[in-house]
Amino acid sequence: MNFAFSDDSRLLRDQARRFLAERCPASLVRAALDAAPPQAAALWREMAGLGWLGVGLPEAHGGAGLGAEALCVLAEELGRALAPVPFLSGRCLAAEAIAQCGSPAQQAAWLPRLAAGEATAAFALAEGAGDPSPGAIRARLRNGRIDGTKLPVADGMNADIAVIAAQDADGPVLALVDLAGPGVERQPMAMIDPSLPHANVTCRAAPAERLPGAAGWNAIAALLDRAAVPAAFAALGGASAALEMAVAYAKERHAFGRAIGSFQAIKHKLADVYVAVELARSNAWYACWALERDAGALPLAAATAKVSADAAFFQAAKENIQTHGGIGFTWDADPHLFYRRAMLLAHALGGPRFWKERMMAALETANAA
Amino acid sequence: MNFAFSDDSRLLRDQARRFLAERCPASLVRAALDAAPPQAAALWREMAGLGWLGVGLPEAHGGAGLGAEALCVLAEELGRALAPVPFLSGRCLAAEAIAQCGSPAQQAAWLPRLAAGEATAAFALAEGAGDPSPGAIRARLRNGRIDGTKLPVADGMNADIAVIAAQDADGPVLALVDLAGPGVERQPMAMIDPSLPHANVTCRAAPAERLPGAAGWNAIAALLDRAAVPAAFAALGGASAALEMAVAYAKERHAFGRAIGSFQAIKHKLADVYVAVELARSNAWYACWALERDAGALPLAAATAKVSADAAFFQAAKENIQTHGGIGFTWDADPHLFYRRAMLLAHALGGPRFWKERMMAALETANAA
Amino acid sequence: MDFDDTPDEAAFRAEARAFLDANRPRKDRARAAPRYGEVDAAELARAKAWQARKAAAGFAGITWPREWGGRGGSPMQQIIWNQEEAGYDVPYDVFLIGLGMCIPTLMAYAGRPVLERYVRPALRGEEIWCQLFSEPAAGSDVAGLCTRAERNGEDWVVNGQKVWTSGAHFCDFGLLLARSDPAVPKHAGLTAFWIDMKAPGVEVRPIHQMSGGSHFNEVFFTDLRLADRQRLGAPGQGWKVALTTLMNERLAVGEPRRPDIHDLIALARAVAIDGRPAIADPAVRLKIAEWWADSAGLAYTRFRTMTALSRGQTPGPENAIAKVVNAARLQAIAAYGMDLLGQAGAIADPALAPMAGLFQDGLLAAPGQRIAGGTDEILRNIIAERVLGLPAEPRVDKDMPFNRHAPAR
Amino acid sequence: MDFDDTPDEAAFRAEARAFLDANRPRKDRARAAPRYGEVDAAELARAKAWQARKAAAGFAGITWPREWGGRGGSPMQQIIWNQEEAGYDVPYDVFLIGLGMCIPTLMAYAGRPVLERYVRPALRGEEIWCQLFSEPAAGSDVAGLCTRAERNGEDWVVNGQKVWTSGAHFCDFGLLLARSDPAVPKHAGLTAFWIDMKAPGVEVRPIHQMSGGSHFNEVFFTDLRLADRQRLGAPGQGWKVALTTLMNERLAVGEPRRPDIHDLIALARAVAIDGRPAIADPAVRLKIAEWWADSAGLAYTRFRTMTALSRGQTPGPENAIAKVVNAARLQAIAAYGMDLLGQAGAIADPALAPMAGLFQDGLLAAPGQRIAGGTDEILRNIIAERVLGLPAEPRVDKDMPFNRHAPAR
Repeated sequence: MNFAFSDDSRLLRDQARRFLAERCPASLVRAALDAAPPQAAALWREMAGLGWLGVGLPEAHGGAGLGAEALCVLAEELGRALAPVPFLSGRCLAAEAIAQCGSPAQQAAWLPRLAAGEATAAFALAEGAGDPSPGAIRARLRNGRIDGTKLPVADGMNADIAVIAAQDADGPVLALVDLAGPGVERQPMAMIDPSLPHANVTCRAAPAERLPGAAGWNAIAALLDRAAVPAAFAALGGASAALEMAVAYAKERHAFGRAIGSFQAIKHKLADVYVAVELARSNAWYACWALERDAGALPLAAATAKVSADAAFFQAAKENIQTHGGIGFTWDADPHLFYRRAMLLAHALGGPRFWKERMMAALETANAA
Repeated sequence: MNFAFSDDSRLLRDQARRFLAERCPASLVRAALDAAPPQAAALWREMAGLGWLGVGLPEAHGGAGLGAEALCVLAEELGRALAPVPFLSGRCLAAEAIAQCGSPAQQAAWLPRLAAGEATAAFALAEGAGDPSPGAIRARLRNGRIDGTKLPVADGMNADIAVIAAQDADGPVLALVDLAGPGVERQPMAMIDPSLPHANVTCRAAPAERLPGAAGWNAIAALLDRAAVPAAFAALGGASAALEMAVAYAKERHAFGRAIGSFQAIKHKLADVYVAVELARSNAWYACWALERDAGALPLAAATAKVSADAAFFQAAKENIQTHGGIGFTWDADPHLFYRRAMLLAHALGGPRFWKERMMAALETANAA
Repeated sequence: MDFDDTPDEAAFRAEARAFLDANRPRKDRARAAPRYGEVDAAELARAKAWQARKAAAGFAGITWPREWGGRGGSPMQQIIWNQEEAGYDVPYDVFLIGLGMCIPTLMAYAGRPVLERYVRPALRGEEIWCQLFSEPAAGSDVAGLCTRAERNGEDWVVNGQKVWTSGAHFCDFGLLLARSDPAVPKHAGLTAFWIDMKAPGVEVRPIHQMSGGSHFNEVFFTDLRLADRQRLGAPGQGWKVALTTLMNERLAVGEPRRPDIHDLIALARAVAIDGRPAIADPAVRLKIAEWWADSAGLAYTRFRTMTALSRGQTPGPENAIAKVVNAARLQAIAAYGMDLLGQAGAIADPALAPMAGLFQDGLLAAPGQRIAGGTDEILRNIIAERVLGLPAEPRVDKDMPFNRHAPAR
Repeated sequence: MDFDDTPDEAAFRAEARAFLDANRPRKDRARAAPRYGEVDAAELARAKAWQARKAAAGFAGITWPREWGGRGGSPMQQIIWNQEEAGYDVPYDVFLIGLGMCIPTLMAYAGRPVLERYVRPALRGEEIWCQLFSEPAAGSDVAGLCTRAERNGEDWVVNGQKVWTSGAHFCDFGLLLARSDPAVPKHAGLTAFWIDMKAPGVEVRPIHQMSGGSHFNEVFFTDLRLADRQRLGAPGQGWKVALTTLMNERLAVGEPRRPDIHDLIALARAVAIDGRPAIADPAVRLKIAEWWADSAGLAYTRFRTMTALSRGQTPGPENAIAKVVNAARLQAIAAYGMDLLGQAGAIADPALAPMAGLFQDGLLAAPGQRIAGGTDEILRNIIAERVLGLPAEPRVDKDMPFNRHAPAR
């Protein structure tokens, strides 16, 4: 048994952390709250240059030949840096959908360009309030054209194509739509974390091309499970960074003649955050292993990791603000960046209730109890 | 508006507290853990002598001519003292059932004796696991005889009669059964709080006499609502006493050169208990008012008070043990007496889930939202 | 116990309601939510106009003496007014701190000429007051403040910086706490003043909050000159004056911020889970039930406070209870409401998010509620020490001359 | 990452399993629950017999040197053994403290003759050791202990009282921490010894716990004479010795006490709500899901620890995490299980309560779990200070001579 990341993964982590400390400081995230800054686009291109966008994709299609560990390491570091780039939606949902369910032609057409950062893809499942379910998909695919409204769609304003969930005669399917093409209308929309822009995308007889491998709800659910693992790592990275920020401030800030971190109210609060983060880390690691090695264990492991990491991120983010006191509540301080991202991530693939129910369903299926 | 107890009620409270401090010390409660001590029976007789058992019952039948405020004050003080007497089951459920639903003859036959402490009555609703509901009553009343097993039945070993819930042809009803009569078998059973003894009561064609006013589930549910109010006060009293005990110990016990109550870990824990107790107190007061004045408001008020007080009592009791540290975990220290009583009370009329659901149903009915 | 009005109370309530009916529309919960944000010029004008109208009709300063423009009424009348006004759509209350905390402090410490000049205009909403206590290095530890007030002949000269000053950008006057003697222990070297916020040497800079608005400000003092008659209490007695102000803060018991439990119930009725209203889901019901129990408990605790007030008792720690419960619950309810929205939970667009983004706004406002006006931690200290009588922590800073403290960071 | 055994590990696992299969029945969760109570004479005899058999087969002290009767194996082998043994019905482990904490401390501080005499009998289960640190006035604050050890010629004489000594009533030897010099600061005046629990001057009185059993004891010393060769470490170095012992405590990472999440799932399958299994109720599912996430997180955290151990790293604060999470969750799960039983929740009769009263037993045991071996509060301090590096609280007692402290109460 060996429950630790490989040496290669640790090297990748060090490299990513150094790179992002330089190219993705908090000031860039803050700038992205107002409008996508050019540095964010530059960061995305550099990530492509480093091969990060092809991690886990087939080498034949521009992939980097690395596996789940590398994908998770990158997700965690991007989450820690709150990078304002569509890694989760573009790489872990849209490109993954094409890689898992696309035809050879679709893969050949899109994966190399996506891996190279020459195009980006969005993933459009949600249609407003409600958690993912077959019945929540009301968009329709008929005669190669999609009708329906999708929101929120991460990166929807900027992306070139979208993988869109719709109903055809047989049930839920996924289809590729050219977002710049006819019959597509997009509107930017305000999210709780504006640093990752989202759109409201309406299709009116927009030409669409099915992903042949994505027939039925189970294929879509399987994609959500796969994406939940890097999503959990992104939350874990954010949670770790928020905790570190709180600890550093608690050591430095003085009140009543002492560092505030010497008061048990702060000390025990942060100990509780640490416990939550470490449990989330262990769950995330296990899910990474399941993603790499054991498809049977994946649904339960992915849901457990997602629930655990989202809860830890929210706890770490809110107690980071609280530890900072008044300054933590200002726009110009960094703590709210984590708080916003925590809430965005917690709803990106369905909300907490969805993943807890998915965990229970998997637990009963796995007869793990 | 005047949201406070009357002067009469405050006098009664002072009197009750003094009386119980003398006649019901913790040593009596502790003795009752092993077997019902003679002092507990003496206490019950003295309570009868003080008119406490007739509080809220009609004066024509030996009642004391006092109302809901007095009943609640006594319940709170008995709860605070953890008195090992069947006030909740005997007065607030069984005698109340006879007073609310009995025929004039039944009332005349039993209420004066119950109020005088010459007889005691048990209330038998539960039949093992599960919360109160019409379907959970499987005992049957046919041709004036009851068949079925009831457990746990508070005071079931000692009581003279029992008000037993059973199904007749029309649905759930309540009936009086002579526990010393034919066809009744009783076995003592271990409860988490042995200081209030319970029994497993089996009826095999035991002669039974219907309470004519208790036809249908709603009558039984209304009795539970009425009893929930003094039950909430009993829990409130216990919670207050447990908090006071924890605060006193935290001031006295020293570690690391300081009173442990000066550490924020203890201080904030007890502040949280205080908040829970005060919210419970306010909810209990409102339920007392509803019991006295406004039957329409009672279901929501009673459920809210019960949920709030049971939760506060459990929190106060467990953190009282924690504040005491090792000594708090010993049999010979008093904190576990509160912890046991908290759990007993929280399940006596249906568990926490039952009362939360009852609260929601009342909330929707009241359209209070 | 009696929840009915006495005949006098009923008469006052009818009078209040008639005035409100004639002057304001009823509040509509279903309409756009109150946004946590700044008070713009139009809202400020509306607030001033409404205050003037209330004052003219005798509904401002209900318990204040008639001598100062008040009604000379009872605490119960004030409570009844608050209950009634809460049902109407009224402007944001920009006078709460001035009338609730600053003017009462003035009444306790200022001379008659000052009161003659300032009390009535404040009551009529013509002049607004703010409170200048907190500093960057003195938040929870207010007595650790550094702003200096130095004697200069008959005057005082003030230099330093305040922060978290609610409404300073639209305020006319303020209550200032400054350090007049750094050579004595921290609580002993403070002096209180009232100041003109428009005087030279006062600069107000709004703070951009994470929730979007700029309700709070930084206030900088550069050689601000104060006449000695602007002093409140003796030199070195400033901490005592500040405690008077902060005690009055407790009287201003507010309604819980929204989204509250009623909003959550409304949301749970509006959104669906598996094709049924969310409120039919047992897990949702359990959550609502638990929050309902706390919300009801707080509401009835307020009745207990009102009863005590109406009997002339000073209010106890109830406000600490309310704030510590409300702020944490606001955060939890807001997050849970977003959870009920599933994939749309993170949408903050008021045109797209249910109830005009009330839950998302509340989530962003909640961290401030847990901090402003006493953090969760300070409030628990207050309950533990002042109510339960638990001993204070050993203090390393309390008796040491302030200028020998390690620099606060 | 790899959860598969290496060929060597697989071979060891097969060997362990073969031995276990030949000697013990498999554990059956559905059968009567382990009761939190005392170890009676029969259970003690079974425990000793099982330990002797393990030692004879080379499965006791797997990582200990062969020289002392161990296997000389790897930490991973110890882990594999623990995993496998957990699947079988084995007696209560009365040797945990002796072999996990006391003997390792002896190995670090005692001379060869002592080790020659005591290590092997302990490993074979013939002699059991206990740890004598806590005192009535020194629980969380262990270094505040008062038991005196005074020089008397070549010997030491011990007077005082210990408390919370696990298993003292069946132990043969013990590790004692006593105050040898009250005139120096508290941590500097302690000395450690090993003692014979059957010696004159040692009296053991079981403590009746609220959970019913008597696993803990008071131990009284009246003029207990110790030879100087029973001293461990130099006089005044006792705190350092104690830290060695307590650090070894962390290695003894235990399974969560029952009822655990699996028991709750079993209960939720067995009982009904509205005619359906409770596990189908969304509110129940939500609770289980949240506890599952924590339980799984702890289980995988243990894998991280095992991996670190197998690489020769010293264990970190993982045990503090496990204990603080497990104890609170035990209490919550036990209470929730009782909630699922409705009106029958308070029945403690093992013949009537589901799963033989496991949930009710757990509820009564949980308060002890939150206290024994480090309270919730002490564990959070450890995490905050030793892991996160937050500063310690100011200590009024640390540098003052012990005999000038205010008397501990």
